[in-house]
Amino acid sequence: MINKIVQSIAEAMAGIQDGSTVLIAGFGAVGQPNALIEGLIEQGARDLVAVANNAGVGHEGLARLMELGRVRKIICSFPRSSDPVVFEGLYRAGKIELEIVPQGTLAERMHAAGAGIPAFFTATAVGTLLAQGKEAREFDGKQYVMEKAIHGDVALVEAWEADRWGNLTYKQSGRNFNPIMAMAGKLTIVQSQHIVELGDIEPENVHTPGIFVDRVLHVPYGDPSGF
Amino acid sequence: MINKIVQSIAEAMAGIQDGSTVLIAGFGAVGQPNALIEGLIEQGARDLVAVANNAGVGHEGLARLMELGRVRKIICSFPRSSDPVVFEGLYRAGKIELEIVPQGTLAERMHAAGAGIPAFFTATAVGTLLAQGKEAREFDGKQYVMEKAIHGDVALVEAWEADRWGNLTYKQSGRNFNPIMAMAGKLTIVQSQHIVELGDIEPENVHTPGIFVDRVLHVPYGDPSGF
Amino acid sequence: MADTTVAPSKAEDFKPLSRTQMAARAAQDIPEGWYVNLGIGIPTLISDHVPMDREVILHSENGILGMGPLAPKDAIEPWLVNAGKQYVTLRKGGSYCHHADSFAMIRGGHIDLCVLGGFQVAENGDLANWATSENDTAPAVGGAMDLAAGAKRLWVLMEHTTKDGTSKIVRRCSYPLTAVGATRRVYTNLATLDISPSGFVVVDMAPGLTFENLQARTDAPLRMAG
Amino acid sequence: MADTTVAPSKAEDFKPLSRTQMAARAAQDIPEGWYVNLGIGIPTLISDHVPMDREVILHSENGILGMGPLAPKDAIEPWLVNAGKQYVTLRKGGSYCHHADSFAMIRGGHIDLCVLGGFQVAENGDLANWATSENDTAPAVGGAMDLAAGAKRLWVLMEHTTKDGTSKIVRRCSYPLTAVGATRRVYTNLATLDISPSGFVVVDMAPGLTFENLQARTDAPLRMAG
Repeated sequence: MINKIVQSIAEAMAGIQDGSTVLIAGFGAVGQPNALIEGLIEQGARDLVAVANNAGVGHEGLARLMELGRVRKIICSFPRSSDPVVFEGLYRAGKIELEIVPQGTLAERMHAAGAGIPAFFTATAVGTLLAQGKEAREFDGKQYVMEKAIHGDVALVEAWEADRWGNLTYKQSGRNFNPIMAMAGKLTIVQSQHIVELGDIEPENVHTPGIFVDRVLHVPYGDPSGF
Repeated sequence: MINKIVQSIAEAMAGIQDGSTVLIAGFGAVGQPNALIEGLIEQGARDLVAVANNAGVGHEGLARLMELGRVRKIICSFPRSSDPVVFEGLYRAGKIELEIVPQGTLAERMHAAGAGIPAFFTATAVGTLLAQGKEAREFDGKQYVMEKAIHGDVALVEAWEADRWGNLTYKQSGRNFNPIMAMAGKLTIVQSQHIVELGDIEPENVHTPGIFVDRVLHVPYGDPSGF
Repeated sequence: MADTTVAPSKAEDFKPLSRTQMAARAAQDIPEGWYVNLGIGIPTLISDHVPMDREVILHSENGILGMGPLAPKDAIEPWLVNAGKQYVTLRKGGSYCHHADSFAMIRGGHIDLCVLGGFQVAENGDLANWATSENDTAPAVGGAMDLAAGAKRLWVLMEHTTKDGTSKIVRRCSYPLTAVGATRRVYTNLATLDISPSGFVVVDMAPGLTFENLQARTDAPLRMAG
Repeated sequence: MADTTVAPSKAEDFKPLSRTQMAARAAQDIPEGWYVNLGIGIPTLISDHVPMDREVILHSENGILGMGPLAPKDAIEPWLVNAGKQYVTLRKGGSYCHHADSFAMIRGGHIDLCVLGGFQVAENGDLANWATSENDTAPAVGGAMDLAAGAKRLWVLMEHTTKDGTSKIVRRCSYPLTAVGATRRVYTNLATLDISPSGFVVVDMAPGLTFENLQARTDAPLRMAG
């Protein structure tokens, strides 16, 4: 019997190597796998490349991971936040690398990785600083730049429901980066508010099919703002 | 009030120009918009490029459209069928152009069009006849070919449920090419088994959001095998 | 770079539009049926000025189509935020999708209109709205470049000048660009300006403002419509 | 092109596997938990030989994950067909998706195993299974090239020879290729062959068949495992 449900945070995070690229889902606090980020802090892997939309808030979660010197580089679209103190300090001190990627390009680079597409062209960022050093090309009279896939060694995902095959649903705008990071991660680890029986999720309405999921941990944590 | 629901097949098909590229969804008979194909036969546009997975069966639907000399070129993955007599006759007589595209590449070329990506790389077909004349390129030591987006002037789609904003659901494997052709069509026309009230489809479970849909015709036609 | 500081006119016999008035002015021009993404800041206010019976479908790049007004404090849905991370609501007929699908709507040209804030708009349609220097520490781009390059139309909603009176309507942007030649129209607190192949065209002005006064506050040359 | 016709052995003291036996043989090697796409034809039969309590998740490229057995005649779901357009069922835990997502599973390397039929397999792993000549009238490729290039592992399940005795296990494919160097293992009615960097390795043979007899029926050179 296939059973992707694990019983502890240690089991969920086991085996993450130093030097890994870790995809961290969520848009602000919504859809962010807080328990797994805490688990990663606990687990100890270092020299990480973190891929996330934001670069952490306050001194918790991703910000804490950075503060501990565990993140070598961050790839994100929006390093600013209401309280980006940790990131800004490290960045000014030259202790963290930053790759700024337009949000849609960031999403598509991971979607491409999940879909086996090593590179694609987009009009986003043409003629801007963020296109510098990238191959430019014209199709049908319009300019584009080439963007490459971002693969994750690990993806950390937050779901609303999960079953033992790893089928997932997401709640409202909590979906955001979760399904595409799940696709792009070699090892996709999920924290889910609810564990349901196989078949409880309508086959037409599975948001992430289990093929993209390796481990599921039950974390009924309330709501994002209450964490 | 936005209302994409039209009252007649003539209204649904109005304005399709000669020379259009028409995306026709379905995988075999399942998810195939039969009433709209009939409508296109009636409507009269000529010199069409048809994009579909198959090249028609017997003397009906797409096969009929070809038999009437209305299709200049077909782009498909699988021109064979249980009864491909019309296509094969035209093809041997040099009266129709054929572009064979691997099925996944066909799907992704339309998905790319819908997503504003003019070209992408794939390992599919590398080293085969179907890669001839295509740009080849290596990424991380592996070979790929470049494939270009396929845009539709018109997309013909079959849905299970539709509302007045054009939100759609599909039934079981009837989904197939429908959502991606809906994305890739400049004018996306839908025939739907059921018309539902706005809000009846769960917001988390809309399969094709109305932004990709222009017109919806109610066609409660039973099942694909019974057509 | 040209000195874009403009001297205030002697006889200021007009009242610049408030932020609310600017949003209301832009809202007038959005017809029913458009799919619209409103950027963070003043553009977000536009939605308050589209009457509910004129169905305009709001898109938020974090995966919402058919977004409704801000959530009342007593009915917050914790998983439902807009791109500015405010709690919002969903209209009947709205739906959710993931980030790649959401940006496919943008990049694929399915969004009829995007309205962004701006630092500078140039007469060739260039927009700068994400960084004020090439050496900015950690500039944050978010979805601005995707929206500016991908939407069918780009409008910019911003003050006409900076606080010190420097024109934000310029011949050429001095700040790093968000997108090249993308802007179609600018709504400021002083005027509505179309961008034509030959530069800025004044559509309307704040009540009481003369063309000369407007030009005096503007780096780029203007001409009247018609 | 080399003459690949092989003479039948004089003393045929063995029985080639039936199609059912071939499918059963391949099924033995599929462990629980794999995501598997079974091509049209003999490969489809494999699913009958995976016991239901060994959970193997079948993928069909027309957007089904967790496909079950063929539908009984009295319980056909008209919208539920497999890639061969047969009416099938869905297992509990199964799901549907669109064609681009379905091929993302394939192209992205998420499918652990694909089993295809073949016309020829070469000792370098090349597979030819879609056209028998460069001048084929309208050859039909379907999803074969995507599956062969994209799945984590490609196995081929086919007769060892054509009806006239020509070996389909070849030094180099003479037919147009489906994929280059992709095949890992071949199950035929005569043997199971692994493809190693140095060519075909015999894993097992039909009962009673000798290595010499097998080699006599095979264009490509073989060696025994171990």
